[in-house]
Amino acid sequence: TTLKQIEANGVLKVGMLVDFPPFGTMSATGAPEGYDADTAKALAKYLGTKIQIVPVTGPNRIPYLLSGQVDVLVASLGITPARAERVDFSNPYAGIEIMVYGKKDEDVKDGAGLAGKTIGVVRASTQDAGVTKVAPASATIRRFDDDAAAVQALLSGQVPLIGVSNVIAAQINKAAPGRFDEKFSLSSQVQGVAVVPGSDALLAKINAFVADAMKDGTMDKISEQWLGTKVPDFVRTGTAKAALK
Amino acid sequence: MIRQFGPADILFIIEAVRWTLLLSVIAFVGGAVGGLIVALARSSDSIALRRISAVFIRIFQGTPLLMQLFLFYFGLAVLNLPINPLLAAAVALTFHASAYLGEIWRGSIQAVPTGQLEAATALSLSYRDRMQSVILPQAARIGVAPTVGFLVQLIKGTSLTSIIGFTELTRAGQIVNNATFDPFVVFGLVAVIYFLICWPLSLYARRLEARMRRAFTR
Amino acid sequence: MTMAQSKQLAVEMRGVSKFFGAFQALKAIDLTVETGERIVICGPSGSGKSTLIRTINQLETIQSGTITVDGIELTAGGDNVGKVRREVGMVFQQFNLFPHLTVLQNCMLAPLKTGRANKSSAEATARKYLERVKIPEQADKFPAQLSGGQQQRVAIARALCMEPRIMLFDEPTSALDPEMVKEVLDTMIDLAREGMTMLCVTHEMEFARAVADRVIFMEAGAIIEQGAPEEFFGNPRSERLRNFLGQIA
Amino acid sequence: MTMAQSKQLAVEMRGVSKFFGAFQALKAIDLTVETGERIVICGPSGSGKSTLIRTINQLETIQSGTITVDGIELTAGGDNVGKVRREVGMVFQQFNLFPHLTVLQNCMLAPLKTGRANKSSAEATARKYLERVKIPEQADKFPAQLSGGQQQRVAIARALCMEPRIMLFDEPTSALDPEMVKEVLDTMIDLAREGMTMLCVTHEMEFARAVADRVIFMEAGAIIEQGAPEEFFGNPRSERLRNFLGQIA
Amino acid sequence: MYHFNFTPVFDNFYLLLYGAWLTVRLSFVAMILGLVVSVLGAVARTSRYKILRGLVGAYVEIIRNTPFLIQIFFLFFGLPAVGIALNPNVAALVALVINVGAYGTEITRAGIESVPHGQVEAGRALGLEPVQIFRYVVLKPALRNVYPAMTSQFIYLMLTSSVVSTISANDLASAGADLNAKTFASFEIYLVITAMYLVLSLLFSGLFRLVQHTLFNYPASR
Ligand SMILES: Nc1ncnc2c1ncn2[C@@H]1O[C@H](COP(=O)(O)OP(=O)(O)OP(=O)(O)O)[C@@H](O)[C@H]1O
Ligand SMILES: Nc1ncnc2c1ncn2[C@@H]1O[C@H](COP(=O)(O)OP(=O)(O)OP(=O)(O)O)[C@@H](O)[C@H]1O
Ligand SMILES: [Mg+2]
Ligand SMILES: [Mg+2]
Repeated sequence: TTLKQIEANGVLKVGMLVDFPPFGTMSATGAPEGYDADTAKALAKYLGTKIQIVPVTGPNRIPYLLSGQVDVLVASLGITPARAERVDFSNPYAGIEIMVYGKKDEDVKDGAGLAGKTIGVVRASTQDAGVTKVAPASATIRRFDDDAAAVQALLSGQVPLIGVSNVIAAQINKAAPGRFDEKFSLSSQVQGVAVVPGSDALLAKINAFVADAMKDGTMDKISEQWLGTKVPDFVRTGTAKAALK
Repeated sequence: MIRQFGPADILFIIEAVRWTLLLSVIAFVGGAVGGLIVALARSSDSIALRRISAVFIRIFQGTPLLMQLFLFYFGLAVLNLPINPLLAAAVALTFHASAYLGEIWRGSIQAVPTGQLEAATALSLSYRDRMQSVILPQAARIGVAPTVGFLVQLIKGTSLTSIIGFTELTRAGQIVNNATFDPFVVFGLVAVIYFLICWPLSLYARRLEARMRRAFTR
Repeated sequence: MTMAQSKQLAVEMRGVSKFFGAFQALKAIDLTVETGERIVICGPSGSGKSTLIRTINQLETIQSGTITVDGIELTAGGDNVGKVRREVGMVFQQFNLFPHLTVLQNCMLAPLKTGRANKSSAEATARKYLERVKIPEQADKFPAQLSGGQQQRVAIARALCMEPRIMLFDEPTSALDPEMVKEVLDTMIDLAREGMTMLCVTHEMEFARAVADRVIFMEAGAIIEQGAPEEFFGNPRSERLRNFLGQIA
Repeated sequence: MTMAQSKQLAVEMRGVSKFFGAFQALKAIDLTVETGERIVICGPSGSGKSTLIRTINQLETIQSGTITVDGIELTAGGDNVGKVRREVGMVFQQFNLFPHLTVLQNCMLAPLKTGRANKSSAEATARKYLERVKIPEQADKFPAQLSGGQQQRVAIARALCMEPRIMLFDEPTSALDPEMVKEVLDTMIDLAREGMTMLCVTHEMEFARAVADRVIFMEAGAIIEQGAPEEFFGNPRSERLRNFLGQIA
Repeated sequence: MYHFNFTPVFDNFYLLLYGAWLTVRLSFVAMILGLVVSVLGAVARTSRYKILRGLVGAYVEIIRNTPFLIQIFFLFFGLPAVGIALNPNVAALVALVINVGAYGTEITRAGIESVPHGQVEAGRALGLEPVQIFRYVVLKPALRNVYPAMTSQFIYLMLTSSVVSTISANDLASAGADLNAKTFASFEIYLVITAMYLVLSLLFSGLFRLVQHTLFNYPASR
């Protein structure tokens, strides 16, 4: 869908995760909420359209976009070269740090330390890519459908280690204080709004929105509400191009 | 962000039941129409119709519903047909149910003794009248128990529509679980709700079956 | 045989052959039945008796030969099959009543659906024939609530409700307990006496003696011998028929 | 009756009563059968004939009385039931051959599984008895490929393969087409002539006349009359037996 | 307009083939073990002991009236709480066996009940023990009588196994999901996978027909 069509329709269809708190989740009343939701709402307001949030899942969010089910993804989609072959990214609106996290007594300090260990990740996530890159052949990678399953696997003892974002790790620490800690950082990752390749006008408009929102404090407000901190510098100053280097 | 599993979550899960029920109803109604067509085609005199319906059944009974939903949803979009999830789910579930119900009802139609068809033919009833007035009423009696049994399977099958974004019962459970990390309570509740919907139907199917058996061994 | 003559005939079969796969169940059968004639067909199991009468209303299609029923050529296509079926009533060994319909509904179904009668006239006809087979009081029962003999009489009434000109019977009494055979045979004898054209597969030789104009003996898909009952039973020509009559006596 | 005497007896029933719920199917039956004796039991349907012989190998448990078979008291518990069943062969009205086993396998199953014989001796025995019932050539067929008469003869051979001392027959010919009755009766007559102890429920009075030492008439769960065949048929004492004989003649 | 691109699918086809092999292996083992559970379950369900009948009845009803997805979740995430942490592939197998066992129990029970009582009596009269009667007289005809129902349940089992990827077990569907994560050629991948499932179900049908011809190749009694 082109920018013109969106403006003509008066509705922006946004694909969003609803099982990825605090970025995307469902409130107890069933409405989508979270960092992504607020960002998407701000984007729609900027474009002067109404918003329709379509719940997507990690593995199917890109097909949703490419098949035209949604106009854009504000779906915690980390900017990676592999994904950039299929979609175009805006400049980052959020960022997370990806790490290997696990039981306190697991002695792992780097990728090589994963040898012979089992580690859980979310299929098709940035963690998946990151862990797969650093883990030696003797490591077993278990791929789950969503964060909840991966976290559940860690909590229930099915896996001693998982690849997660700092945000999820903080939640686990709250749920089970003292049992787990960070092993090592995989990467910091920035997330962009994704559009169908070639929608240049739309992309330009979104980039303008991101720049504005960073400046006028909109993003800081959202970030403080959901993550408890202002937008970190690596997000604020990052660009899609830089992330894809 | 982890919140305690609370009444609002229970309500959220229970409200999702309406999607489970709505999808089941759509699938069943669509499947009933499609299934009747498939069953009639399967037991018709035309070799072509029998072949086509056999292939249809083979495909839809030979592939996972999960894949069918996925292909219908993304596939129709790929063909540039703008569709919404409800329509896609309705179409996929209808095809799925048509294949199974078609096969169940074909069996029921063929379980009606051939003498009935011959008698109706000898009375010079048309194909339509033979089916409508003689064969189908008897086949319906034979087929009602397995049909109710399949309905249970269909209700459980709607859980797979979560892949195309339906927040029905199972998906609602997953979402709440992601926010509360309390899988036992959440999925326990979900399981209980499915059980409460399906069990009465299963019991009913079994009663019908027993009644049928008695009717035949009299 | 000229056109004018064949109009007088109820059934005319010429060189009728029927195959089930490679097996030939009827071997170039020639048979003519005059209007009003009563024919009994007998023969050993598997000889093709059922197949023969079932070709007359096209419950079995034939592979060669011609069948003409009441002047309508069956094999000529068009709606001839439908026309013939409306002229021909059939009674089966297994009754084949519709179990989900009452006796009255069984009798009314075909007249109503074929547009032969409206509801009230169909009901009147049904009651008339139920009277004729002597079970008017069972009209509202379901078949399963009747004895075998009663069911078979309902089946006869049901066929009569289409007011056919020819009746086919395929061993109508052989699924019945001995004590019920007579009530069905009596009904058939009544019918025969009223002049109905009948083709009847049966081994009830008393029935044959009482009403048949002609008895036909089949074996291995062919008509081996036929004749009036006295001659047929009293003086069987072929060895096979003699053997057969010896067995069933 | 002393212990020594009862050892001579094949079957001894004393005051045997059998209830199905509240319904009494056997009413304090007393019956002794000597070794080598051939007994025919007859009586109207539902009189308890089947129930009677089925108590002998405990297909029906009894509520009171005692049954001693070949000196083994059945009601005494322990493995007596198993022992008795190995001494007693039974032939049913419905043959009850095992459809998934060939004729030979049907005959070998019990000897093999009860540890009575090894494979080769079981096969030899099976072939011997198949020869005896005159169907050695059917050994490798399945039951469904045989006629009713052949199936019943296999059933007899199967029972004989356990080399029983007593044979029970429950209407062995009544599910057969008339032309097959004789072949089965002949087999049974052969067996009787060789001195097998037999209890046979049947209405084949010719068989009774030919081989029975004693004929027993049952009614309503009781033995009403018994005697040697000439006396039993020629001079029935009770009115009921006279009626019964009149009906089945 | 969507651009079809099957190259990534066929470049990585060996991954899908391996996934298909895993699905075959998983389903096949689950069918064998499921059959064992079904027979034992059916025996228990028709036994004299009321408690046993009740327990098996509850098992059957619970499994048949809840989605497989929920069952597998409980097994994988629940059992560790009582100290049994199953490897995902084992958990998937166990879940499938438990699931098909419940349906199979009902099917087998119907089969046992369809064997005429005279068969059992003949066995008894020949001096066979109850276990021998079940094993040598009842079992084979019982299974033959319900063979079509049993095999279509088995096919259904194979199709249901596509759900095990949720607990990170390896099968055809998870191979597809992994490939999807790499290439994002979702539609192409799912199309190919669906076709592969169809082929698998045809293969299994063929296998079942072969088994029928070798195992149940005796003429039906009329
Ligand atoms: N649908 C069929 N398919 C194959 N063979 C058939 C079919 N119907 C009949 N036959 C064969 O055709 C022959 C004649 O059958 P038909 O039923 O006419 O015999 P019948 O004289 O009526 O015997 P019966 O006295 O047993 O009813 C038989 O050998 C039979 O096996
Ligand atoms: N399992 C059962 N439960 C209840 N009643 C039974 C059962 N078996 C037999 N009966 C009843 O016991 C009575 C005697 O039955 P039995 O089968 O011994 O009669 P029979 O003399 O062998 O009759 P037939 O000649 O019909 O075989 C009958 O009234 C029958 O209804
Ligand atoms: Mg016939
Ligand atoms: Mg009896």
